[in-house]
Amino acid sequence: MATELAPAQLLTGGEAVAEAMCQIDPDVVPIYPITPQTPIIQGFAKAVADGRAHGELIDVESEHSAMSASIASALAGARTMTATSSQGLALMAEVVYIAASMRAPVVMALGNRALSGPINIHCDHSDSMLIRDSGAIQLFAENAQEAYDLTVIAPRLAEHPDVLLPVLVCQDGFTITHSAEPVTLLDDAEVREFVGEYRIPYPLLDLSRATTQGPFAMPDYYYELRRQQAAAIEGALGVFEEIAAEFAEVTGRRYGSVEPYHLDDAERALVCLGSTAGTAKDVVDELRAEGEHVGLLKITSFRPLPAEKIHDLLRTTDAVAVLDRADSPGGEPPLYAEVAVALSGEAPELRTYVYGLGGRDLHPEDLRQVFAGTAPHYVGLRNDVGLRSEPCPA
Amino acid sequence: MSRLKTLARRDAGMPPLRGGHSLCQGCGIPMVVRTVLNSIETPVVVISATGCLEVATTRYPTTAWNVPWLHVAFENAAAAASGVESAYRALRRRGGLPQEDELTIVAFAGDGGTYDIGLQALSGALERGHRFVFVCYDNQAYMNTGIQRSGATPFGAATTTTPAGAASLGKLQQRKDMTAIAAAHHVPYVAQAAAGPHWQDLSMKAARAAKADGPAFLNVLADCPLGWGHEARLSPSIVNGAVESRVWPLYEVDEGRYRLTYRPTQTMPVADWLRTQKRFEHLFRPEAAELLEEIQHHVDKDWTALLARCAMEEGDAPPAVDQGVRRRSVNAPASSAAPVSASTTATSTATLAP
Amino acid sequence: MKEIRWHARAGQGAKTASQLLALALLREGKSVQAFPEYGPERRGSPMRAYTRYDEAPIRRHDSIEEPDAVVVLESSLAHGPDVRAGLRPGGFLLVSSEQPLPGALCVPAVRIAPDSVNLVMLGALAAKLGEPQLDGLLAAAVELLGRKADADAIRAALAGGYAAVKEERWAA
Amino acid sequence: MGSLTGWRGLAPGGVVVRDEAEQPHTGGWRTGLRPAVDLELCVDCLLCWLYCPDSAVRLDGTAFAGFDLDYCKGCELCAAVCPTSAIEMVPDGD
Repeated sequence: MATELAPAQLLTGGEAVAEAMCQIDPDVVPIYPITPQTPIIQGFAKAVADGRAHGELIDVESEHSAMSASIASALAGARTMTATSSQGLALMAEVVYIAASMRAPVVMALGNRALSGPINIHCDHSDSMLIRDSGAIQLFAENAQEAYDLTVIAPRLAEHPDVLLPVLVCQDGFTITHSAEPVTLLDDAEVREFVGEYRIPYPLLDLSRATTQGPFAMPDYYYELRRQQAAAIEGALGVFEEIAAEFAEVTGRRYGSVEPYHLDDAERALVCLGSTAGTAKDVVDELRAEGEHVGLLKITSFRPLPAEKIHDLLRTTDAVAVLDRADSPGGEPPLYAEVAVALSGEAPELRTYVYGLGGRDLHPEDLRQVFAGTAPHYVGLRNDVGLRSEPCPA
Repeated sequence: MSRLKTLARRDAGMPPLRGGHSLCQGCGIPMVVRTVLNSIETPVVVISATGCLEVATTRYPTTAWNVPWLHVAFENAAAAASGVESAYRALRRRGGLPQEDELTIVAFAGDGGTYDIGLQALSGALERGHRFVFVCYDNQAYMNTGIQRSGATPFGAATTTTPAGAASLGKLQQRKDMTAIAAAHHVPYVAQAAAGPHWQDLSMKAARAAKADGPAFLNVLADCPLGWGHEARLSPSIVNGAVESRVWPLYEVDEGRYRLTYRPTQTMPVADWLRTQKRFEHLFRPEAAELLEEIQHHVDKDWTALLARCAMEEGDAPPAVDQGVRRRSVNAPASSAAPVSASTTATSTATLAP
Repeated sequence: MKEIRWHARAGQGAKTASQLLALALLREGKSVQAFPEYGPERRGSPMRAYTRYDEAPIRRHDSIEEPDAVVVLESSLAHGPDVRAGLRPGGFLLVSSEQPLPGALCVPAVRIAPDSVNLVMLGALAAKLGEPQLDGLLAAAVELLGRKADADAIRAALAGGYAAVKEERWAA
Repeated sequence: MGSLTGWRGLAPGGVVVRDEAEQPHTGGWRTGLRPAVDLELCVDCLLCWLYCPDSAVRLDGTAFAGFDLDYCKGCELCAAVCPTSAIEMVPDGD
């Protein structure tokens, strides 16, 4: 039932997500400004001001309150969305954990940005990694189109009765949020139909069945409640694939928890998240034209992580290079650590690279070096000679 | 007593907060919670900040709440209330509510969750104008974690983080005037009330708060026998002592207009109130004599300032309590000194401990 | 793939010009990207914006280091070394200037439309690149700016810049 | 911990449905004394009901109807506030 595709519009990732929010028309949107997410909430606020969106926009006084109000609103029985970046996510981290534990299906746009300090407004994924273990779902978009599409998919995933978890749609700050690209939009009616009505099992505002939500759990039940929450996000992988398949029927655009690119016969493969995947696809094409058997595994669903798929898609390669846009000082970079576990006992040689912290650019030439095995661990860092333990020269 | 019968009727065998919780024997909080909630005519939805009330009433998988109840965290009760209120308005507008009833959203937080860690979220919610009632049960310290000093702890009080010792006389800073801070948000209704014998005053204020067309804030003194250091059965008289000594004046700020709602008939020296609680016992050492004077001085100064805000002179009686429609007129004519008959009755039963 | 770098002061409309170019090219069936460079700078500070376009879908998301063309919306910015940095061999530098500058094509944009220098330079760039068509540029500008600006003024600025290059009326 | 529910049997998010939740008895907190009432003296003022922290004063409409000893923790507040001294604390078990 694929519909005729509308002509693409020129939109930034932020504008595209604001448009998706406007089309979803959530009931409540608590917002707090932070660069580079701000165009999203501004775009949505404009839609409310123009009468295109009809929800309650709450200009709260902090990100902590944005997520707190979101949790309360979502559990009260209203579809709720919000957005943040970087320090905003850090400030709300406490309540992101609570959102997941209370099974509040809040959808949040995240414009990925480096964490302070020093303060920086540009992209890396350290904000996402900070809440890695919160139990919230995190989907990474490669470009503005994906940011839009994943935002339309997100409410269905968040509100699925087997999931009931917050979903973050992550897009690289500035690189996607502020970059204008062709984006094909759905009709408002198509989006409304796709997302459907908001339903949760225990709306707080249901007076006929009084509930206590957010209780105090002692050791006799805390563990069980945490396990139950973990099971929900584990099951979300399959639910995401189902909803994405339905989305593909409507739009012709296919999504999965991962996107393999020329992996079938790949001897060497890259693994990465977000906009870097686009640059990497160009490099894979160039190297393939030169006769090299290289490929890419783009992770769309970082949480839940499709470890089995990662294993199955990469185990026949000879070497896997994992690109982390975040560091774990004193430990292994997060994506690398997880891919390494997924491939443990398998043949591929694993390499870890950190890149792009605080918006440092990553060029195709850097990726060629990564494929060639000549790149330093800290890609793009000045004066680094490639040894991880090498101190950064003054 | 008709008001109490009204509350009992509203309770109708289904108290908003039922037994089976694990609050301390003689805890002052449940009375505040039930009196406030029973004074509200509509169904209520309750939000709690982390604190004694929250941990002791909702041990999973039990609950002591007969009404819908939500807890998210410590510092965000007002933000969570904002979310519930916004959801309620959005759903009501588009006909998405499970039922038609008018609701009142009530948030409860202790003084930590109000004066300190919860202040930012509270200030934001008050400024945004959400229609909800925020009730601070102010027991003047972090009781849930073991009686630590808060911004509400009064000058001179010993807590576990401001203990009295050879080199210390307890907390040596004045408490915040949280009621005034709330009033500075120019919200429709702000009031200071107390548990205990002045329950009728509290009930009247809760009813008014629920009817306010916007945010309402109630700062309710609720004793903590453990934290204040007195026998539980003496709670009514000790809370009453705070009112009678003018340490905790009862007043409201209705649409910006200050009004004293109870005026002590005789001035009780603050020292007589302090003496009733272990947390102040070190103030009766000889070396603390000056501190006692200072405390009395502060109470007198604050009382005079409050009277000025209420545009009253020392010796004036407070205007009569209006139980119905919200008053907008200037001071009503002076009537009897004790405006609330039930509270007089109750007071007589609860004599002050020696 | 063609890559354009725009230099201006924040507030002069370089971001808008970069997006208008992209939109007009998108309407001609190209794949496009337009993005500004962000920092803590505020109105008046030098800034850069970029446009990238290609026949094939653009997937890369790195910055533009070796542009095919550089457009400078204010002559005072044209002297810095960063303006020519990375300019590809065979590329060109287009500057809004009333005076000729060595190695640059100087368009007297202020004289053509003092309030719409960005549009004059956009028209000039399109003429020099040979794409997009002036009509497409006009349509894009009216679509994006229609509510904020008068269509005739938009047309005059774009067409003025376009004609200046076509007719080689450089600053002298 | 045999009587406790396993994780698959719990409502999502730890929601507790009032009508399905147990209400633990707290009568065991009493340490020897319980309230007793002399109904001859009781004037149904309801102050004991008002003050009771454990909602352990039962009402029949708006009349006093006894103590719920399953929940009474023996704090003595009811006896302290009773204006007619109708309530006194007596040894538990009597």
